[in-house]
Amino acid sequence: MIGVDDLRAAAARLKDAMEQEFDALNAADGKLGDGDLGVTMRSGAREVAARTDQMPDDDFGMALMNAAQAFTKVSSSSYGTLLATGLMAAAKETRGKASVEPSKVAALIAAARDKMMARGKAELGNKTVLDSLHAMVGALEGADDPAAAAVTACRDAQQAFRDKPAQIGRARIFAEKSVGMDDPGMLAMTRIVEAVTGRK
Amino acid sequence: MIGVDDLRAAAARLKDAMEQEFDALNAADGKLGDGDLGVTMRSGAREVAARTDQMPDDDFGMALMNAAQAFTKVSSSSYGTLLATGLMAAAKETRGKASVEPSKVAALIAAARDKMMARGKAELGNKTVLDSLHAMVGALEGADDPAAAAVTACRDAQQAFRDKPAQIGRARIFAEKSVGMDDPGMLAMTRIVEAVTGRK
Amino acid sequence: MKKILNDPESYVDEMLDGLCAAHPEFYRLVGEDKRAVARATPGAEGKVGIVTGGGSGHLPVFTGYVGPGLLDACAIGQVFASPSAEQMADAIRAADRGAGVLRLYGNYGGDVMNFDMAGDLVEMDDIETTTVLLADDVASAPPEEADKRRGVAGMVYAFKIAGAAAEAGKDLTDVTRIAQKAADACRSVGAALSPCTVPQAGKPTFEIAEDEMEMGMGIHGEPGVWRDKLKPADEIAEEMMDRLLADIEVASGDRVSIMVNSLGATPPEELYILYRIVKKRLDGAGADIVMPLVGRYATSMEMAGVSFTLCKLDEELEGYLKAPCDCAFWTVK
Amino acid sequence: MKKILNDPESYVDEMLDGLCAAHPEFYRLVGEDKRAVARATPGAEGKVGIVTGGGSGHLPVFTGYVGPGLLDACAIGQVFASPSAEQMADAIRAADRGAGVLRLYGNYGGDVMNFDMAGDLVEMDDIETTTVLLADDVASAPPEEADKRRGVAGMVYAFKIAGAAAEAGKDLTDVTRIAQKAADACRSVGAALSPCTVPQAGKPTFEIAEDEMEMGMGIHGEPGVWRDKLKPADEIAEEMMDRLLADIEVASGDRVSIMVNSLGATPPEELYILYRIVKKRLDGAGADIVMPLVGRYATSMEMAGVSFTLCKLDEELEGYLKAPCDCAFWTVK
Ligand SMILES: Nc1ncnc2c1ncn2[C@@H]1O[C@H](COP(=O)(O)OP(=O)(O)O)[C@@H](O)[C@H]1O
Ligand SMILES: Nc1ncnc2c1ncn2[C@@H]1O[C@H](COP(=O)(O)OP(=O)(O)O)[C@@H](O)[C@H]1O
Ligand SMILES: [Mg+2]
Ligand SMILES: [Mg+2]
Ligand SMILES: [Mg+2]
Ligand SMILES: [Mg+2]
Repeated sequence: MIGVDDLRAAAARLKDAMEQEFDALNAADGKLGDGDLGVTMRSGAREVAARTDQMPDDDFGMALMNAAQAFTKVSSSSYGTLLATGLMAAAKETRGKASVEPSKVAALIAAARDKMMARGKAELGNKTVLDSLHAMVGALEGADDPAAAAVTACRDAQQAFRDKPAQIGRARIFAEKSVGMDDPGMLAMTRIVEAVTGRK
Repeated sequence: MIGVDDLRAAAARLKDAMEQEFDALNAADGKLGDGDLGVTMRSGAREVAARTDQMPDDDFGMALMNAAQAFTKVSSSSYGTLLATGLMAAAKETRGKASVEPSKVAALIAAARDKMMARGKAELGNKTVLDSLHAMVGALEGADDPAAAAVTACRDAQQAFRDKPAQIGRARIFAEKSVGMDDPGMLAMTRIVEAVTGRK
Repeated sequence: MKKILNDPESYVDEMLDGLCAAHPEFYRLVGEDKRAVARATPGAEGKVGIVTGGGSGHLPVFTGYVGPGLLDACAIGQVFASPSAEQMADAIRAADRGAGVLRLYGNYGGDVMNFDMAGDLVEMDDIETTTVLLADDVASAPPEEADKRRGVAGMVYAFKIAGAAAEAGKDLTDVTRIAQKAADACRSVGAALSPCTVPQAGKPTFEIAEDEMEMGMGIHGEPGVWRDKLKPADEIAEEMMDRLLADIEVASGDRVSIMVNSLGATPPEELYILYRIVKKRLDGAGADIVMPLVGRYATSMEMAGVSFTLCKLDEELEGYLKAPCDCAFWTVK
Repeated sequence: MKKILNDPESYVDEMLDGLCAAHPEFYRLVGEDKRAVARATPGAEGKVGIVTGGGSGHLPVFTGYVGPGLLDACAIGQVFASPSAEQMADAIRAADRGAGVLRLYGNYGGDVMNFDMAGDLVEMDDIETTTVLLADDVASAPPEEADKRRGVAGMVYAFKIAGAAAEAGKDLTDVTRIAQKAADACRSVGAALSPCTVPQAGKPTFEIAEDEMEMGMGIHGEPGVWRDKLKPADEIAEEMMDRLLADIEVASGDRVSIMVNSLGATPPEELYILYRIVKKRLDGAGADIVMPLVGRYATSMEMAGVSFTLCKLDEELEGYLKAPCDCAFWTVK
């Protein structure tokens, strides 16, 4: 079972990772967009880590909601808003529960993916963070080592989409230039999943 | 006697001289002011020359008025406006007369000087074109060769004031820097008098 | 280009403090973060509210247009960055006079997601909301993908027209319909000559040579349709009018308004030089020009460049365009 | 800084054509040279006329302020160059409604001589004229030589106040007295960050390093009091206020208006950051701020920088400052 303490530990690892990835994520976003993805992730992760004290021990959903609000508060870029949306969706599914079974994680990511899709009006296959989430949902189905499966799914998706053109957001206007480049949001999701699972 | 035809010939010489002095006068004015004195004099002299046909043969005053209007029309900088003012003053004194005695020229320049003083609210000794005119008035008094005397007076005044600070117009704010430099308006008057008298 | 500021982090907060201090008769800061501006004197009870929001650095857009006959409230982000959903919710709550609130803003990804989320947040307060997006920049996507276009200066017409409709007592459905009609009636195109500097970034938004211009560039430096040598004013104006008139039909007898807008540093002298050609082209098409707007209506701080916005009017839109309004940047009597 | 223009020689004529084409309800070109702008609808018969004039490149100054409650006519020269006496005479004739005309303009050598000459010219038309000069720039000469100071943005207050007095039916003596009182009540100081380019000259009016500013510089690039590294906004504002308050006494209970003016490229965001300190200083002196003006009221095309103008009011001046006026650049309701 995954509990609120696990969430707190994951938040701490996420913060450390995002401090480290600050420049790399900004640079990846700067190639096609406005270069703020490192800013988004670092300030969001810092705020989440700063609030872990306020996460209620007995409500995993409220704890996730707490993390979502951290992102809405400090990072209102596309990515920050999408992450908050996804976290809220997962929070809704787990409200009132003290912990979550590992086998339910795929369903939580699927819920996040769907709400983020509705929020951002992008489709699967558009070369966005949605494709990373979608790959994880598939890979977690019956996986022996869910953490490893999630990390691999993110990395593979990132690579699989590398040579496709961007179809959404700021990068869309540079669609041709984007071929051969990682989508910064997919790259960030790989780093996030590596950090929260502790599998680097 | 100096007649309207003499004025026409002088206007032609003035135009030629001012075409030549264009850069030099701009440069002299540019050191302390806005660098437009060559522009002022060339456009003014061109306009005067273009209008000599319209000068009435029998009215020296009206002919001078014609020259004054040429300056008000095309050059509304300080110098152009002052010259027009001086020409109008001389025009008033000679209205209705077909020609002017050489011995009366000093009085005409004095009239111009006084009106220009009233117009520009500067004083004698302020290192301006007024000091050139004032020097000419003195030098013409009983001169054997009035043309030569006028040219010499202008040159001498220019030199005598070179090491004094400017006290009027744009150059005033650069008063210290102006020490050792010719006042551009005095320089221009030297060139004007050289041209109209034909004594270079 | 040099900037007058203190700590870049506090640029927006200090700007808002100064704005409200200078014009307390128009503006009032609201919300926990003080990142929403509301009318100093709220609209009448039962009036439909209109909110907008977006990044800072575009004054008078967005904040400046809060005022009678215009907007009710506005959420403001850092320079060129979306405000948060919570800040937008603050603005929506401040705008609500019990008759629902129209969210009226430009089509930028972050803004759209946050305003949608803000709508979810205020649902809990029982505030009904609708949305109209400006997507008027013809250079940002072809007509087939018109819904993907960026929103630029056309929003000024939409603020004015929707604001007047709300002031006239129209209900939320009607105000939304009229705002959508105004948004659909606008086409814009811009040309940039020099960049601006986002305080927190500290460097110019893009680079461009001393003798170049970029046609169709966006207000944050998004790429345009071509970059080439700076052309004479009349040629620039002709091409910009070509692009607008290729995208929306203007026929003899049509009534249109046109905005000739400076992106910031370009002085009004140059706007008026351009206006000669704008008028010539519209006269040539047989259109009647109504209330032309020449000035700085939607800017990118000290960016040099211009945009043209054409707004095709029908009787309803024209009436609301001409109705009175008041704010620190624009008064229509 | 890049400019949008055609032939530099025709910059001013094209600008005036565009201005009058865009705002025919306000402006009308008059005179043989078409270098005087008069109200589209002349003031009432028997109203005192007010004219101004000066070089182009300062919009809204000078031409923009022709309109009801403001000026009656204006003569316009090339960029930064005096109009001719004949053009000024055209403006005076257009302004005359049979009750005499006040010449109200800035203290620059060429302008003064030409306006004096213009006065002589219209004497023949039996038009009585008076003169009030603005000499508000405290950085341009010490208090002992206050009459040698340049006229800068203070003229906007003088236009507004004198314009309202004339509209109220005051006679020439009274309008002149009130205009002189307004001129005497104004003190200005400017700081420049970057130059502008005079179209006919084709090169910047002055050079200044990327990290420098010049305190007290004139609007045509005339030298100021010091040049040094660019300072934080609050320090700039403090020093500018120091200089103003050293030149005119502001005591507790005094009523003052203050203008925080962009010289062109500096965006309103930065003006509002400065305004915080302006207000703090005036609050600190115990003064009441009346109708602060924050924006672009007197510019030098695309120059970057700011000026502050303090206008100390008595009851008479305050009344006229708040009176209605209208033009394409400024509406007071
Ligand atoms: N509408 C959308 N739907 C899904 N993902 C999106 C959307 N827009 C952007 N993204 C993701 O967010 C990433 C960019 O995030 P961010 O830098 O915050 O954008 P911006 O700075 O333009 O607001 C993209 O790489 C993409 O993965
Ligand atoms: N008030 C004045 N009285 C007399 N002469 C003056 C006055 N102002 C300027 N001058 C003369 O005019 C010259 C400058 O003329 P000009 O370049 O036309 O001035 P500006 O360009 O500043 O209008 C000076 O060198 C001086 O001789
Ligand atoms: Mg980004
Ligand atoms: Mg962003
Ligand atoms: Mg000069
Ligand atoms: Mg000059």
